[in-house]
Amino acid sequence: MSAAMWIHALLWLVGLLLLIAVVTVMGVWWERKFIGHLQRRRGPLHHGFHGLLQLPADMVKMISKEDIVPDSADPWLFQIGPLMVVVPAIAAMAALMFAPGFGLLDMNHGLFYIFAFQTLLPLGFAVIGWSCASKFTLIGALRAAAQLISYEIPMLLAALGVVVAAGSMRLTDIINAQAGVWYIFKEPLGFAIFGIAVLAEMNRTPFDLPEAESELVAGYQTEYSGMKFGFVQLAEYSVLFTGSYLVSALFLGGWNMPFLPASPLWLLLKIVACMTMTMWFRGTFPRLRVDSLMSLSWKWLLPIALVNIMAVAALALALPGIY
Amino acid sequence: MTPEVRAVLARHGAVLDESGFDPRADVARDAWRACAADLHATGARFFDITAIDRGEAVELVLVLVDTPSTQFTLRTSCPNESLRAESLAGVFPPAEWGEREVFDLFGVVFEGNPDMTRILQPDSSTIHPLRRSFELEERTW
Amino acid sequence: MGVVDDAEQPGFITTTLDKLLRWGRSRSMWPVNAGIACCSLEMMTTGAARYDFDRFGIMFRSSPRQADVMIVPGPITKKMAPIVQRVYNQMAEPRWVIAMGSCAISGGTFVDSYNVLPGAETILPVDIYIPGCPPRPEALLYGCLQLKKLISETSTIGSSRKPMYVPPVLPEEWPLELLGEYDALEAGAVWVQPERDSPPVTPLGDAESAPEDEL
Amino acid sequence: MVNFPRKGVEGSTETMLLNVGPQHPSTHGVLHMMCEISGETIVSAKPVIGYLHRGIEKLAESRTWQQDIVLTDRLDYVAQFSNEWAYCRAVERLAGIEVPERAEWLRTLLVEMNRITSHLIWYAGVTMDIGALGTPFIYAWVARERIFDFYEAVTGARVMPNWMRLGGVHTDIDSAMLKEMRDFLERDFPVEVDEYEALLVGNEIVQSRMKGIGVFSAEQLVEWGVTGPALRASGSERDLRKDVPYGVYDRLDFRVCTDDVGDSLARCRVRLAEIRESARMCVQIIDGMPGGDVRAKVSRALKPPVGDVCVRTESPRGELGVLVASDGTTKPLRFRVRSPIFYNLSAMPHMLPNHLLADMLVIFGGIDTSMGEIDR
Amino acid sequence: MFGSGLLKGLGITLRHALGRPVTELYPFEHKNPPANSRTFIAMHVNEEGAPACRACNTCIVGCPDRVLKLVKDPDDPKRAVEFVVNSGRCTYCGLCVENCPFDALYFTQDYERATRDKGALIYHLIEDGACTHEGEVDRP
Repeated sequence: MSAAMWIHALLWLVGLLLLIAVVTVMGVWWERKFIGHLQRRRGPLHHGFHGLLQLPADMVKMISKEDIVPDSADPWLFQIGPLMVVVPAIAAMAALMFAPGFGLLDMNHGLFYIFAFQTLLPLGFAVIGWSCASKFTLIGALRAAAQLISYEIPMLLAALGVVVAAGSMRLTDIINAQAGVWYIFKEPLGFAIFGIAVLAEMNRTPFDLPEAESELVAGYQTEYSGMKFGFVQLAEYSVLFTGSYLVSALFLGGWNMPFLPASPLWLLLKIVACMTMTMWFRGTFPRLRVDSLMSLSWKWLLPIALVNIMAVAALALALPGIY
Repeated sequence: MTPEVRAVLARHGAVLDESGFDPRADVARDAWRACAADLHATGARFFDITAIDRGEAVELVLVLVDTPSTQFTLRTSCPNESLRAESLAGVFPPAEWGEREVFDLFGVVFEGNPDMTRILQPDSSTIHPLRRSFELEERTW
Repeated sequence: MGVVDDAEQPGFITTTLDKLLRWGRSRSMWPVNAGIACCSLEMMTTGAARYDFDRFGIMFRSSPRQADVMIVPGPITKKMAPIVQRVYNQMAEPRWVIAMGSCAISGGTFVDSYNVLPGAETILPVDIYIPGCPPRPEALLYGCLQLKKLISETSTIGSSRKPMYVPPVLPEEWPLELLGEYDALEAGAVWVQPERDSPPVTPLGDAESAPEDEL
Repeated sequence: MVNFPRKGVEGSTETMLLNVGPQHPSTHGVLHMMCEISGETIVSAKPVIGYLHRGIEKLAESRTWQQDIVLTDRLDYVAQFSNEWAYCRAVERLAGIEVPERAEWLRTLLVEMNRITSHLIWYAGVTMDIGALGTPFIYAWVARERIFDFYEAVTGARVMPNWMRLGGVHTDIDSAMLKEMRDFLERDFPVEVDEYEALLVGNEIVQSRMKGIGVFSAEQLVEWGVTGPALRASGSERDLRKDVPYGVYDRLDFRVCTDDVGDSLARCRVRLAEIRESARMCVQIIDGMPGGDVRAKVSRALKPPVGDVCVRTESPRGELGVLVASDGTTKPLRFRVRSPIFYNLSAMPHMLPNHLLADMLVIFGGIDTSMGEIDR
Repeated sequence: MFGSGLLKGLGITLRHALGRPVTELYPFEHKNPPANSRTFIAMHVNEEGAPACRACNTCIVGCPDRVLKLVKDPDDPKRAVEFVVNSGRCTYCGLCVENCPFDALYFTQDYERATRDKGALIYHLIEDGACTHEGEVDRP
């Protein structure tokens, strides 16, 4: 590895960590503000301009909170738990490309790399839930693991449809292949399945059973106070960012916009639009029940995803020019 | 009061008194459960079971609704020295909680109640507050 | 100049760090979502659209671990006392207690009852008292702003903080199940009143007025 | 609960005792539900109450008849006016006090508006339970605030009105305020209720969560002692405002809202229909309001004749019974409140087994508990 | 169609999101409660500056929670030397203001009285014969 590659990697690593910090701070602020206005109230207002200083205040308070380790908890797993969730979430962001050639590493199996790390998340949630030794976190963790695993398969299959269409797993190729028509128009079924599955991967409503406020107090994060809770929230928002990036890159044409020159700005706009969409859902929809959640994935999304792949493959073979 | 209810009360030797606001029937303590079971058979709906401390005895009051617009009370009294009565939990399912509350606040023990424990006060409490013998002390001016 | 010289003359860094901590803690008070009685209605109304709590960064958290403020909205009965005590003990340390409504301040209209404790002060170190039955949402907001002032005035250096764990202080005639130090429930153990090492630090009132008579 | 832990429902896993404890975001107050669950299905459930037992009935025995009205507000702190009215009707019947005509109309108006605010709190609770993050809850609160302003302008306090007196009411309502409330209830409020209906009953996710959950027949519910909207959702016509007409209910035309399916969604539909029905009734009451004074002359040291009476009233949660016994002195001998939710909740151990944990909240929301009245 | 209810729900929330919020900015826009709102009680002053209370004990007896305390002037039973209300225990039921035959008590419009120590909640409406004005309110 040449020295330039090291510097490039180091710079991008710092850039990614800063990106996550900004995404989390602005994400939480925008979520509280947007859902506030959704509910006809103002949201954070008096601390800083329209509440902008609200999140730094939360951070400062969370850092200085007491770090409680319950006696009945398994000390080691309890400490490692948040890390096991944050590390895969951040590692998955290494393969994101924000402009042609502008990204940490343009791997030719970028999509595969991202999904590989996303599959580690259920393990992290299970460790958190199990190590806190409280009944609510245990149920929350098992629900999280079951939900993430069962929604991964439709997500992969829907993404497979895109890979078949683009012919490569490199993110820049997928996005460049969408210069003309976005894949949302070529594979509407794939977009629908991928959207629902990513929503479930991000634990967002209507699939936010793991941290079901009303049933399980706070789900798997019940026992976390102070910075551990901050870490889990950091992981949640970076997964949200990665999910929104995938939806906008795979189906909404990444950085190219019809009739306008391609630039990372459009990609950023689409990501913010996708995140706002999830917040809109969070403010409106109630929560699914556990068994209907499972039956939706196994009995509905999976078969339709298979049909979608067959259709895409058949179309790709029958009329080569279509994709 | 419907004729069947009147017949049942007569059969159990209940002293009927319709002068008050609602008809009330006083029945002996040992016919308490049998009379309630027959009243339940005639279709009277359970409304409430409670007690009134008359000083020397605790009077059990069972309020039943025979027709939607009329109600009547079945009463019996337990002298202070033997606060016992047969439980109606088998006859009227909601009576189980009602009796637990009467036991908690008055100390009347109902034999046959599946869960004869306190319902409102903490289990470690030793008082039966609604008896007249229990005085509330005024703590502040 | 150093980070921590000693508690009496804190250096430059410590004072700015202290100011930052006070600023952060007072701007983000997360109450635990514990509604007891009628005052919890007004607490919900303050969280709703018209008098929005969220404007001041006050967001209801359902797990006591992530909460800083415990608003006690209602009378504490004998059966509820260990639960309220347990929720308080489960909260992470920089924590404050607001006694909302007459029942939490002094037992209110139920003070003579055999089953109600005369105020949240008997089992928790209370910081702010909000009179009213129930206090209006604006009065609750005013109380929270008073707490915000109290937090920003409480120096985080030195030992002016309250004791970490508040042992139960109830008279013997209310035997309660004894709960473990934090939350392991020892079934069956009957509570014996330990000597309190020191009475809870009376909250920082501007005038240390001695209560005239039995309240 | 006796031989715990037992084998699971299908004998697969051991059961686990989950305390949905007194401090829990969705138990609407301090109710402690001890559930024995195997996996996610509930094997048996036992509600533990008493965490808010303030001994109101003993306190009422050491106060005069007039001062007890202050205590009745704190019984069911969500439906305060119906508690006050139940107590006032019982004592007025015992003491034979004649209530002027306008007071009856005013009382009925405020109780029907209180039914709306009480059902709106139920609505907020149910939507919070199924996870809608409080958006419908906050929409319901906007309409509720509007009615609370009316309460404060009329009675002087938002939540604890203490407005009814023995023999009438404390303050009169001037016609301008009545007119303004009539416009709100006739024009803007039904539009808001359509919104609530769309957000709850119209939503497919809610239907998937509530349809077919907790289906109970009317006979079962009557057997378990359930009354009120929860019973009317299974097809029974029991409504005290029609069975034992009191106040001015016999002069109003309103229908008893029932539904014959009997599942949790039906209970939601019945309550939303009752909100609309109450709004229509309030408009009729305001139109037909006669003049006259609002309070009969009753001395503060009232001594009702010896005897006791039990009066039944239709509170938003069920049949509220007040049994008042007097021994001729200025203080009541016995003040017993038959709480509808006390007996509705006693039916929960029969309703909950082999439902999921998420269903427990949906069924639990169906009976709309408010702990002040259960624990007294 | 399956999703129609969901889309209608989204439409409602979007319409409210773009609409005007109904929040009142409390500490900056102070709105007085309506006229007869029952908040904290205070004592009227009659024309020659003495408190209007005639020490007739009606309110003391009428109060359900015994929250008021009256000390009569030993030599003039019609005058009150001290009138104390413990607003930490008061339930604001308004019976004292209603029962007073001389309308001496009235409700102030003030509700901002959260304090840090409990002693400050005991208000001496009459102190050694003179009416005390209500405490001034310090805005946060």
